[in-house]
Amino acid sequence: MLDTDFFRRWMTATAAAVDREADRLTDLDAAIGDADHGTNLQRGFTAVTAALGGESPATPGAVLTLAGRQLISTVGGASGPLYGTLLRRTGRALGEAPEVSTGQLAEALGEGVAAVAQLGGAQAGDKTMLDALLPAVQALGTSAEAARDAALAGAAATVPLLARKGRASYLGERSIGHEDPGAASSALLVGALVEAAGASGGGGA
Amino acid sequence: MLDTDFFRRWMTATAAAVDREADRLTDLDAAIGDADHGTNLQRGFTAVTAALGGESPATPGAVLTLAGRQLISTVGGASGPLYGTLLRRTGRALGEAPEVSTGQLAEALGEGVAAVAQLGGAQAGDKTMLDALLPAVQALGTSAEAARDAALAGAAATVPLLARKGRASYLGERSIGHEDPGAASSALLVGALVEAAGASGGGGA
Amino acid sequence: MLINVPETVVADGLRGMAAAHPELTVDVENRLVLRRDAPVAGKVGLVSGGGSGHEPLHAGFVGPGMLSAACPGEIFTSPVPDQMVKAAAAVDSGAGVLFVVKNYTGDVLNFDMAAELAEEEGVRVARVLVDDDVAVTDSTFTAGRRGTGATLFVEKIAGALADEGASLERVEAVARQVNASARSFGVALSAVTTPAKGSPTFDLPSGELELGIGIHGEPGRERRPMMTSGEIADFAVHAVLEDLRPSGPVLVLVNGMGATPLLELYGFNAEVRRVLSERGVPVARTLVGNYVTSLDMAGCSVTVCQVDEELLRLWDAPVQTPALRWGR
Amino acid sequence: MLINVPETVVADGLRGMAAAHPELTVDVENRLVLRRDAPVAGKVGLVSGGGSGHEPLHAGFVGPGMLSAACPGEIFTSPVPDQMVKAAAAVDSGAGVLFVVKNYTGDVLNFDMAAELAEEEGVRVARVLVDDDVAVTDSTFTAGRRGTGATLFVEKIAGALADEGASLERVEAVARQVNASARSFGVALSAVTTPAKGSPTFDLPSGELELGIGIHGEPGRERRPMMTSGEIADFAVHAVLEDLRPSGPVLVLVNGMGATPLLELYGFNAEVRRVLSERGVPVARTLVGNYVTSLDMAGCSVTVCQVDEELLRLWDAPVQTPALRWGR
Ligand SMILES: Nc1ncnc2c1ncn2[C@@H]1O[C@H](COP(=O)(O)OP(=O)(O)O)[C@@H](O)[C@H]1O
Ligand SMILES: Nc1ncnc2c1ncn2[C@@H]1O[C@H](COP(=O)(O)OP(=O)(O)O)[C@@H](O)[C@H]1O
Ligand SMILES: [Mg+2]
Ligand SMILES: [Mg+2]
Ligand SMILES: [Mg+2]
Ligand SMILES: [Mg+2]
Repeated sequence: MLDTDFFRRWMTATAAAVDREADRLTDLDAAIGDADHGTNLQRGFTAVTAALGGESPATPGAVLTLAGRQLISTVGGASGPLYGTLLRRTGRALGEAPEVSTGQLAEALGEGVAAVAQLGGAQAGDKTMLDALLPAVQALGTSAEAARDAALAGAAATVPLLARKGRASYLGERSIGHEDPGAASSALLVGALVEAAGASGGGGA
Repeated sequence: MLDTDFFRRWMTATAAAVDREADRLTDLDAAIGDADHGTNLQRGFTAVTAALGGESPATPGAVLTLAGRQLISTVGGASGPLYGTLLRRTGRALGEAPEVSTGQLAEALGEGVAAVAQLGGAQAGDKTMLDALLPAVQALGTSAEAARDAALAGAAATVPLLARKGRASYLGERSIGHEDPGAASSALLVGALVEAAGASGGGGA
Repeated sequence: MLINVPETVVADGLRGMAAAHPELTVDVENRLVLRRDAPVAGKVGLVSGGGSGHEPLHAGFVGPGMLSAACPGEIFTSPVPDQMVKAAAAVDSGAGVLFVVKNYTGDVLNFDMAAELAEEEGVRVARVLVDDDVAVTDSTFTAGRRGTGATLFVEKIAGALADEGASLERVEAVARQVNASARSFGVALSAVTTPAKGSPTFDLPSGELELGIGIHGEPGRERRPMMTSGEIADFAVHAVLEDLRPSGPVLVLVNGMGATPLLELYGFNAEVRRVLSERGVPVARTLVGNYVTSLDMAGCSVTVCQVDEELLRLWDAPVQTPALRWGR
Repeated sequence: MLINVPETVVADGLRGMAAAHPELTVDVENRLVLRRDAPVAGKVGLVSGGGSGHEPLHAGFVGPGMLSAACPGEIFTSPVPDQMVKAAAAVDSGAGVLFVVKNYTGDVLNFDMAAELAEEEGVRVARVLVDDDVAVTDSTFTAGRRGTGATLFVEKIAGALADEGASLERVEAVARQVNASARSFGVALSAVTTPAKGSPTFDLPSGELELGIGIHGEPGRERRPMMTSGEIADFAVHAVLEDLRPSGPVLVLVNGMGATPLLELYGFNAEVRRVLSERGVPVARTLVGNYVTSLDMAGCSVTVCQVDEELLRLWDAPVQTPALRWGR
């Protein structure tokens, strides 16, 4: 079972991964967007880490809704509301339970991802974060590792796509040949699940 | 003796030399000024050539005063009034004579150069056009070739000088190590005397 | 770059605005720029905002006759809902608030969230989307046309109507009308360097240009060898007129992207005017300058807005902001 | 560059000004920009001019409350006497004309020739030299200090007094007072590319800056590794205050050289204000923007001008020009 501390670790590991990869995310965004995705998420997850340090949310759900609120209040851009909604909706779906199973997380994350799809109006194949998140949710039924690999594969698979949502869509054909920055950061978020599980010494989420 | 046509050829040869060397003059001005000396003189001598084509000044003096007026009306910058004054004063000093001797030209040019010194307040060694013009006037007593060589030597000798007049003076020590663009263009003007003499088939001015 | 560190660029800019403009209320902490006299009794509040780096848009358009408040985000990043909610609360006199939103996914999502929250707090909110950039195909397969130069026309004209005491519905309607009557096209002669990235967002050799750029340093639709000012005017105005066929007089904005000399913009305006008159479009008013910028990008955009008598009257109405000022 | 060919840049710009500003008389052939209502009966005429490439200076400052006429030269090249003589004749109502001349050899020589010619034609001409740039040592061994940002203060304040109907002597005196009370210092973060040359006038690697530059693309006195906005403000304001020790309130111009984003200029203004307040200098008014530019140069300058009540009143007086507009 995944306890509150696991979810804190998930967020901290995501923040660390975003810090590490911020320049790469920004460079990806420079190619088909506006060169701010890395700094956007860095600002957001720094705020998440600070909030988790200051407040002590008591449940997995509370950790994620707090994190989601922080992202909405500090990121801005397209990714702020989208990632904020992802975490808030996932957190809300987890309810008040003090511990949740991997299956419950997979289901809740599915609701979160559906909310992202609804808010942004994007579908699979539109070259957005959904292209990493949707396969990750499917694979999370198996394991965190499988989810991570699915997210990475999904992100890599955005390279040949023509963007239909977000800034990259302005480029038309010129959006082809670049990885979507949001898909790349989603792979970091999902990959952090593995690190969070590893850090507890346990055998995966 | 130098007739009216000689003075027309002098101006045309100067215009051709300025056209040929415009980029070099502008580059010299870029280093210690504002990168316009070549285009300034090109504009001016194009107007001089056009005016000489349109009007038919009857005397050597009239050719130079017409040319000087054109420079004043079309060049602007520091070099417009200075070169304009040089030619107008030289022309005025030549009076109404239909032909003049080399000696008379040397004397008249001396008056023109003195007027430039008075107008601009510069002295020999201040790193201006005077550093080419003053030695040229001296040497013109000997021959046009000697004047050209003196002007070229004078221009080259401005390289190590610290500028005390014009824009280059703003640079202080950083003006050292560059040839003064106005001295370089004065060497072209004086050198054109040799061409004007050569073009008539005669043996020098 | 003339900055301290990338992280404080927006806050530093707001501190500098506060110092220069005592006639405005600048809330550096909450990232708000407000009319000093807000809320004005009975007046609809006009709130806009978006990523920073487009100055004077939007903060430079706050004041009598134009915006009630602006919410600056990080560089090229939509502001967050908290800012807009605070702005709405600060400027609402009870007559309601119009959000002027440039059509970018980020701006739309954040302003929508803010609208929901503000309405929960009892503020009546309407929203107008600005989407004037004809370089983007407006279809369900894109995020839709971008909001660029027309924003200035929308904010000026809706602001004038709001200052006359018109209802939220009427202010919203005129804002929509202006947006529907306006189209833009932009060209870049150089890429943008954002403080955070520190190097150009794309690589544009000096002998080439990008056609159909936005205002966020994104590349355009097409790259071409350098064109003359006249050729660019032909291309841009024709692109605009393909989408907008004005039957009457128009407002023209010849806008610099930030690093193009004003002298060149005026020269470009001469060419824009030539093309418009070749096409038989009469120009009622022209504005030339750097108004909707993209940091240090060299380039320009043209916005054409068809106006009727009422819109022209509202355009001419007095305005007192840092960047646009006339009448009284 | 957004141009047709280098040869027509100035003429194209004037055609574009004519199209955008029907409230001005733009004489493209003679290169003059005039107040439409000139000559104004009983009013002293104010004529300025200089090389182009510094826009909005000077043509953007023509209008009620400021200049009567501007004479634009070629890029970075003083205009010719013919222009100034025509301008003087066009704006003289019999009350005389003041030439506002930036202290550059070319401007001085051409305006002096023009003054002589205009006086021969019966126009009473006075002249004020603007020489505010502290980066240049003012000695008989240089051309003297350059005229830069203070030109805006001189033109605005003398223009306001002229509009009140003051005599040529009084307008000249106030112009001299403003110049004597003002000092500037400028910094370049990039070199200039002129249309004629087509490449940067000097080579400035992106991690370095030039201190003490003028407005004609000439290099400065000193090159240094890049400094922060705060460090530049310290350096520039201290340089200014070394030469000017204001005992009372000052006007501040935080001026962009053309390609520096307005956001960065505002951030720089915050630092300038900090330094001034550390030095105990109270700021009465601040203007931030691209006013005295150098084509596409990135960088900025600071001008500080000490004012008494009368100068402040004249600064605040209404002005209606393309680039400066307030009051009525
Ligand atoms: N409508 C959308 N639905 C889902 N994801 C989207 C949508 N629009 C943009 N995104 C994601 O957001 C990412 C860009 O985020 P970011 O750069 O932070 O915001 P912005 O585009 O506002 O600068 C894109 O790479 C894409 O994955
Ligand atoms: N006071 C002066 N006396 C003599 N020559 C001068 C003086 N000032 C400038 N010059 C000459 O003018 C040249 C510059 O001319 P130009 O570049 O056309 O004008 P500007 O300096 O106005 O751009 C200098 O190289 C110098 O030779
Ligand atoms: Mg982005
Ligand atoms: Mg020069
Ligand atoms: Mg963004
Ligand atoms: Mg010059």
